[in-house]
Amino acid sequence: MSREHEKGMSLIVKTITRLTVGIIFLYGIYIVLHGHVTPGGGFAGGVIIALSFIHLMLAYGRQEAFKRLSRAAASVFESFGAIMFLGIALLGFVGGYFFLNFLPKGEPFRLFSAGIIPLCNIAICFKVGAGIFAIFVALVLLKLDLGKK
Amino acid sequence: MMGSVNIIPFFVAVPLAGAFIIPLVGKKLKKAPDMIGSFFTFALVVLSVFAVAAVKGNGTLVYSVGGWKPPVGIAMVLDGLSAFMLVTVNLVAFVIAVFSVNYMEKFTSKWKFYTLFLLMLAGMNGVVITGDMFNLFVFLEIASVASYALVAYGTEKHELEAAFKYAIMSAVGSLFVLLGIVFMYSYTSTLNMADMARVLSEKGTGDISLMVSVLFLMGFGLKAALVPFHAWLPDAHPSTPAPISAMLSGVLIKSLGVYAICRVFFNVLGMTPTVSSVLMFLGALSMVIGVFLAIGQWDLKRLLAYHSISQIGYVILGIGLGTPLGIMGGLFHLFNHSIFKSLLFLNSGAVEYSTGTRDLKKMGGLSKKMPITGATNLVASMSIAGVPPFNGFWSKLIIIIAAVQAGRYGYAFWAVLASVLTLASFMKVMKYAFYDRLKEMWDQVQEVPIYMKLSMCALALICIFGGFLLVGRLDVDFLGSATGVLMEGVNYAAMVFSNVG
Amino acid sequence: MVDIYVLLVLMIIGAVIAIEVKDLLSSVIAVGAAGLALSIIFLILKAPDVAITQLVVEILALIILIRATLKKDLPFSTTGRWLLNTIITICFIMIFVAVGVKCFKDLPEFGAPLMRVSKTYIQEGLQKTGATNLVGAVILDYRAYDTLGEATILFTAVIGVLAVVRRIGRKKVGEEVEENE
Amino acid sequence: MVVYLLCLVMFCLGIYCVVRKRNVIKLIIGVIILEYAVNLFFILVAYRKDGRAPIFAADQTVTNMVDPLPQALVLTSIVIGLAVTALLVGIAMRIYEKYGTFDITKIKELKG
Repeated sequence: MSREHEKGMSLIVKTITRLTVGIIFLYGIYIVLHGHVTPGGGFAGGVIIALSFIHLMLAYGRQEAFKRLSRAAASVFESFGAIMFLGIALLGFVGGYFFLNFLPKGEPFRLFSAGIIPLCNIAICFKVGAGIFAIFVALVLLKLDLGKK
Repeated sequence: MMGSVNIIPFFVAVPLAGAFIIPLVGKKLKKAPDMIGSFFTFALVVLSVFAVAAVKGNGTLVYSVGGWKPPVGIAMVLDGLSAFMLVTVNLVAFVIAVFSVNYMEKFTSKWKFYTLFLLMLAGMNGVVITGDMFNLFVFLEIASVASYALVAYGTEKHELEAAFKYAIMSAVGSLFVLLGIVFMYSYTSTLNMADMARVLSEKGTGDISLMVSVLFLMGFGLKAALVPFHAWLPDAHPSTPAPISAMLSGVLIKSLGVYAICRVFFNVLGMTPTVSSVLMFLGALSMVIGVFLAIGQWDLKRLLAYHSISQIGYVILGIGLGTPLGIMGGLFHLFNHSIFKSLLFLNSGAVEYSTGTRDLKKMGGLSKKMPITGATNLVASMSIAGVPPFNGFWSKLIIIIAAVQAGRYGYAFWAVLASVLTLASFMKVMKYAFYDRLKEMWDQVQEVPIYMKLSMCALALICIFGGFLLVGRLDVDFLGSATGVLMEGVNYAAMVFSNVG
Repeated sequence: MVDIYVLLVLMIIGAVIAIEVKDLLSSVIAVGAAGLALSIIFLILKAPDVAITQLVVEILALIILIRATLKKDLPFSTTGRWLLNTIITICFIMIFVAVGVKCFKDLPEFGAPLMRVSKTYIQEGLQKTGATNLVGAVILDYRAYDTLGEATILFTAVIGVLAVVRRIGRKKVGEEVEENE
Repeated sequence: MVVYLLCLVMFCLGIYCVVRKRNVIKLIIGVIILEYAVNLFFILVAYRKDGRAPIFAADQTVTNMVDPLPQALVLTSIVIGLAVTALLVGIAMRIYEKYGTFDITKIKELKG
């Protein structure tokens, strides 16, 4: 990337980013937590959360974004989300089946309902958010050295 | 009964758990990926042997994931054919994981290799064990995506190019499969394969079967590298690290291509004479074209890759015959090919590990310096060429006898011809690589490390004693039950639904 | 229903532009336009979940693709047997379309799916899973195993991308290579 | 019926692009177009005339919902598409780094 991206973009972009990035992040969390009641879910929410970090990175340069979510942390979050999802699946054996929805279903339309579905959404959100962030970092910050052809 | 059903999800869960754990621990502890890779694949081999025993004891086993009975939920089906494929896939994977312990020292970031390896294995096991059409597609994609990355693992020019070509063609193949699934879903309004077969036999197949057959044949044919769709294989297979070449040629094209073709065409759509003759024709074409292209090659791994196309042709020819003997020959050849082709690729990897070249013209007399590699390569070459008493001979013999019995003398002739040409081509390999005069530049060459030797010896032993699979109880429980599943045809539906547990 | 046709035609135009235009950046943006049209079609076809996901994925894919094409040379070439190969391709496509049209007759009418299995989800989904969003109920309860596969594919892609962008692929045995990951 | 046909046209455009174009990025775009076509076809198949989105609202019972199953499957398939696209772009960028071009005719070193 050019030097411009090391330092970030202009003041206008930075100011607007400061205002919006939190809202985008919160919106992502909302989408994840209400995945079983309204449209959306772990995947869409996870991507939105990742996009909020990407937004920050584009506006402020990469150092600012890595301060909040380092690459090592992203990698750990990703594996953690994946293991959590697989763990929920294996916990189903408590009731006798792989992937059994073993928690009480609760009352419809409430946030705490639908058994394992919100938990799965959160696990997927961790996995997807961290994964997308990692892909983006790897691809966008890939320095191309065209010298040795 | 209940206990043996519960092993089914672990075929997917075990490799996935391994793959998810490795990134967490693998960066700090350098030995951990080796240990996890070998240990988890060994656990899978043990599980597969249990699976064969379970199928023998209980017949078809059906597992409803999440407690939802099919067709509402996803069903996993373990029958004779699945158990057969699981043993093949996991056995080869275990041997290759052991081989990689030493071999992958030549590459950076070993933990990424093992993660992708286990993910690919999870994908293959998932394809083999599932009873649901869309689930098959999902696991097909896991295995494919992992294999794209593994082909590009060396990150050199040619590897990236081969990976890109493979990835594009394979992605298009997957989308053909997905389009076929959409047509099937719209027509039958279900995704469970057994339920689909039931609906199709009640409702009749109509014009839709033509479209769906074409789409599935193109999609799975691309994955299996049948001849009109084979262009990616000779680039992709040689470009990978040797253990992955062995994995791709040995089991990936079989579990994603051949197994899926068998399952869909025999058990879901129902075998018709047209499909049967198309399969036989494509098989014979692959067999002959593959071997002709192989003869002129001087790159050891590229030569082996072309032979993979040719040997897949034998498998498809045998299965396409549709007679019990033909199917059994085809499946037995599938098993044998995964063993000896993996061994050949591991040998080529061993040669590359010690000498750093793949060019046959540069090698010579290596068996003096690398006796174990030379000896195991001799066994594998005799086996692929169909020299008695090695395992390849028996399976080719059965296929040829089946072709003659079915009155297909032409195909039998081509099979014999291809076998002779294979022998010629491997005579060349043996002469140039291992038995010619030792060149001076190779004076310092040493035999490969211990784990590589061990895994090559293990595969060579299976090659020598593979013929015993045709004897007595083993034949009935292992190959016989797999053949039985395909001969049942669309009765598969009844077999599955009577066993929902 | 007219709106679907309009958007579909828009998508096809976007695709044709994306395929034929010489400038790679324009072509990426045209495909992005087609993707956004697709997202609106999903919304009209009563699939809000899919529409949201398509929208966010589209944005992400577009960013990655633009990054790949930005400030790159834009060579364009046609190979020798251009005419012959194109004719073969077009013939194949014509046959494909003909077979497709023939078998469309066997499919249920547009707007009237059979819903043999899906009836169960609609009738019992709320009681059995407790989720009011039926799509959520299907992907995370009835077919959660598929979703495990989906998450795994993304995981595979991440590890795959990290493996592909390694600066140094090979090393000598025993050599220690510094890794920046 | 006509909708299905337009969707098939879209699919064929994708095939044409993948088979005939000689540029790495165009090939990726071809795969993306194919994905669009298949996903769209899946949702079209699920559409029910005058149907409602498959989400229950409080205190009302609705039965004429569109088919929720294909929507769930398309979600999965979109994610798979993203994963494949990301990996393809990764490989493509490395190819550009090694060869300095996206033109396949100049990249072709392997005979296949």
